[in-house]
Amino acid sequence: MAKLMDVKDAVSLIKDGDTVLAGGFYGNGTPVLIVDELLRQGQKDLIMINNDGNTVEKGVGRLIAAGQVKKFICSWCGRLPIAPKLAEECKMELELCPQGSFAERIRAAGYGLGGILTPTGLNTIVEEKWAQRVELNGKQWLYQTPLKGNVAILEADRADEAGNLVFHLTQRAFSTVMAFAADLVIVEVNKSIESVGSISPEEIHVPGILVDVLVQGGITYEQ
Amino acid sequence: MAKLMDVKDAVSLIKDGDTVLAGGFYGNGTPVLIVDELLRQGQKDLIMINNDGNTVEKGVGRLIAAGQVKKFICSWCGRLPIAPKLAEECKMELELCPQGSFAERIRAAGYGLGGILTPTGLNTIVEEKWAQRVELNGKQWLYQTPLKGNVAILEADRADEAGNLVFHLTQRAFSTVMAFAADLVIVEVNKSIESVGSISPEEIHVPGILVDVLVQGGITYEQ
Amino acid sequence: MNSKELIARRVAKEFKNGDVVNLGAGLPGMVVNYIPNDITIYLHAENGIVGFGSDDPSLPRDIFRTEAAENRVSIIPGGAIVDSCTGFGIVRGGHLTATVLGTMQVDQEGSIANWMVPGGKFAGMGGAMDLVVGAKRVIVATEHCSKDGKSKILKKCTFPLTGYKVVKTIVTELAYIDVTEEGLILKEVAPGVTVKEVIQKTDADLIVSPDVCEMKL
Amino acid sequence: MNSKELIARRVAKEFKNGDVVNLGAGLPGMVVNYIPNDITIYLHAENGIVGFGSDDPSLPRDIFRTEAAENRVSIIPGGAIVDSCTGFGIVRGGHLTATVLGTMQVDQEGSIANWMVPGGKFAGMGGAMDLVVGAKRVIVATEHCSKDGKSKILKKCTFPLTGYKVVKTIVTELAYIDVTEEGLILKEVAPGVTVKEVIQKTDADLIVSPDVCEMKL
Repeated sequence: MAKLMDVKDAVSLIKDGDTVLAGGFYGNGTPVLIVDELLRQGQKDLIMINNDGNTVEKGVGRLIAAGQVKKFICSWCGRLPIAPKLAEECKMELELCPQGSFAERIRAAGYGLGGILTPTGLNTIVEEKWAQRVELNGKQWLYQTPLKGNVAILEADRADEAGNLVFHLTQRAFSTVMAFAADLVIVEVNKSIESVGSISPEEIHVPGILVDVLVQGGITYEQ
Repeated sequence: MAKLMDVKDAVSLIKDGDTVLAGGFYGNGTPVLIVDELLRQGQKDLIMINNDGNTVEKGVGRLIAAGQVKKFICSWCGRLPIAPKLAEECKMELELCPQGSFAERIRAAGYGLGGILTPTGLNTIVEEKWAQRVELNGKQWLYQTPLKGNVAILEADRADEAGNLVFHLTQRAFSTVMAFAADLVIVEVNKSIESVGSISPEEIHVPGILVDVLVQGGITYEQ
Repeated sequence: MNSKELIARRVAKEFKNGDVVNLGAGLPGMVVNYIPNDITIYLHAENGIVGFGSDDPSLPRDIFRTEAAENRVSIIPGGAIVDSCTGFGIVRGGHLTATVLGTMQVDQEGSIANWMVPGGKFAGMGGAMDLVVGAKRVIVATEHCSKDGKSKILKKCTFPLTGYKVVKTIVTELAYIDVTEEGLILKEVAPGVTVKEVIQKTDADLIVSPDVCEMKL
Repeated sequence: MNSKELIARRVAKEFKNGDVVNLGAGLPGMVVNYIPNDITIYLHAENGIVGFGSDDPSLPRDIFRTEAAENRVSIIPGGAIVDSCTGFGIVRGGHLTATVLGTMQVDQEGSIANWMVPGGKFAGMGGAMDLVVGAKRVIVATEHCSKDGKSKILKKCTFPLTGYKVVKTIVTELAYIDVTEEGLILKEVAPGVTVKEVIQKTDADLIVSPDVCEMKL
């Protein structure tokens, strides 16, 4: 059951050193008010798990630029040259994961599975640095561990007071599985939060039982 | 892209010895006209993969009672005493799989993963008979192989001519992942099949690119 | 109050508002009748409903609005529909507050055997093996002894296991017992039942809690 | 016709109605411009659209209706939205007819290196490694040589791999080449290009098909 909170109080639940799953593809779907507030409160040594970080101006890249991130796990950071630069200077650890494996590893954490077995990344740097080759069922696979967070910060289009979430188009992306994979799930909701029961059970993308905190957001997607 | 076919022609694509993923929980969601036609055409030596088979009067149990099934993979068959009986008499092979693992194994096949790693079934008959214990990431898991079909037979509530599917309430169950896990996906659609584009892209449970054949059904759920 | 009602009443007291619970068929299913009205628990059904309630006869009959024993139900406000992968992701992922199961045997290590008698019918485990490894808390709700009077609470299960070292609590018409690393702790006895009687009727070793008290119902 | 247009036109001829295709950024993305109007292909975007088309300026701008390079697009009739797990399930599960990728290097074993230069920027593989192992067919669409005139088609890739033995077809402004167990088969040469010229400009060993012909565009 979700609790409706002020963004300040919600973000104060995030602590230095936390592992944070952040929704969003190119920063679209990364909760704006929550990231604003993280910058303001200045939590340090975060491990950020986000697909791409986007740029230093939008998305998780803002937190990286502000020096709040100890380690960044992503599939790509081509718009965020500061990330490889910080990694080279040993000021931040940078771990790369193929995008499909990235999504599945988060799901594995949230769905109580022991990790993933994938053909992706065999004979590449992924095998050398971040995965283990195993032979099962007569074939070679890369085993990768689950990616779990203490906290997930997500953005949704609609929510009801029970925490049920509906995303808008590609806002879904990684957020459906991230909601399962963190102990504390904080969601910024852009439309006005609705009363319990106002969302049809069939429309719901993430059941409310997975959501801990709702924050009323209000950004518009027409940009 | 889906092809609209007569049930007779659709079912004639299923051959003796095929491995068939059949949707449905207690036979609800198992396509009625397709099973009728399988009984009529009499395909033999099928390997049926279905959660429970339901009874000899409804669901996959009908095909088992008719002797058309060589092997039955399910999580439970408490309503179908003929299944363990045939297994005892060595007239049919019966393989059991915990229900959550059953769903994930089908998904693994459809999503191109090497199988599943789960805590479910450790130290039980599942480990003894149908799975392999592995140690990864410092923990013990059961490894189970993907469950793939030649054919999937599913029931949907709505579909458009591009094959996009929408299920009604618990009709979803295993069908969302079964649509990914077979070479040939045949779907019986209960409401009138709609023109392409009439279903909102956000409502779709299974993208049409996964569906091969649509059959116009018409059973009612109010039973 | 008969044995089953007593057990169901006692188990119902374990839940608080917002809990997500899977109730097995039979006795465990009776628990829902004793949840106070001011508490909402989300009942989880293996076929994909998260948050079901009692049947609403004013709704049209619908074969897809049934729970995992195919009883017709309603979906409560705030309830959701998921597919089987996600339904069991909720279970294994630790998002289920508790599962309540009946059993044939349970032992002092917390192992449970509730799906198959050796040489008996071979009907499958359904979702039980996922539930017992996945739920945050596994509560066994069972009559203390089988119909032939033998203790269901054993030193070691003899039937094929559903899960190994998974049970946290055992509630019977005689006792409330916690499963711990040290063994079984007898915490409560039912009204009119003595500690001695529980010990006599239990095959497993019991550690009597210094705070043992009468079960409140 | 410039080189890129020629390559895009030739690749476009590989597709038929109903195909599901992921086009990489840059040159591969140009392929869509040459798909005949009577054919519908479902373009797959890593951020979760299955079936996108060109931007429809009459629709409101929407940051969530963009493809994987953040260009605004439309969703075609019959298109669907999926989450990232399912989007890549489509890829790895063999449901993608083809992926078309540019590259820095490709070799005669079919290995491809298109994400990182040793010592260069370390920006990540994004979805490329999933695409090359998952798509039924990996088509490399690239200019034959790099800007400094060196063959991109090598005996063995020297840059970090994106995928090992995954490429099926290579299309350049000079040639159409199939990757087989036996090696690279030169099947077509571009108009005005000779087989000899292709061989000269290619570091890898080429087997000239007995049926080698001029590329039709």
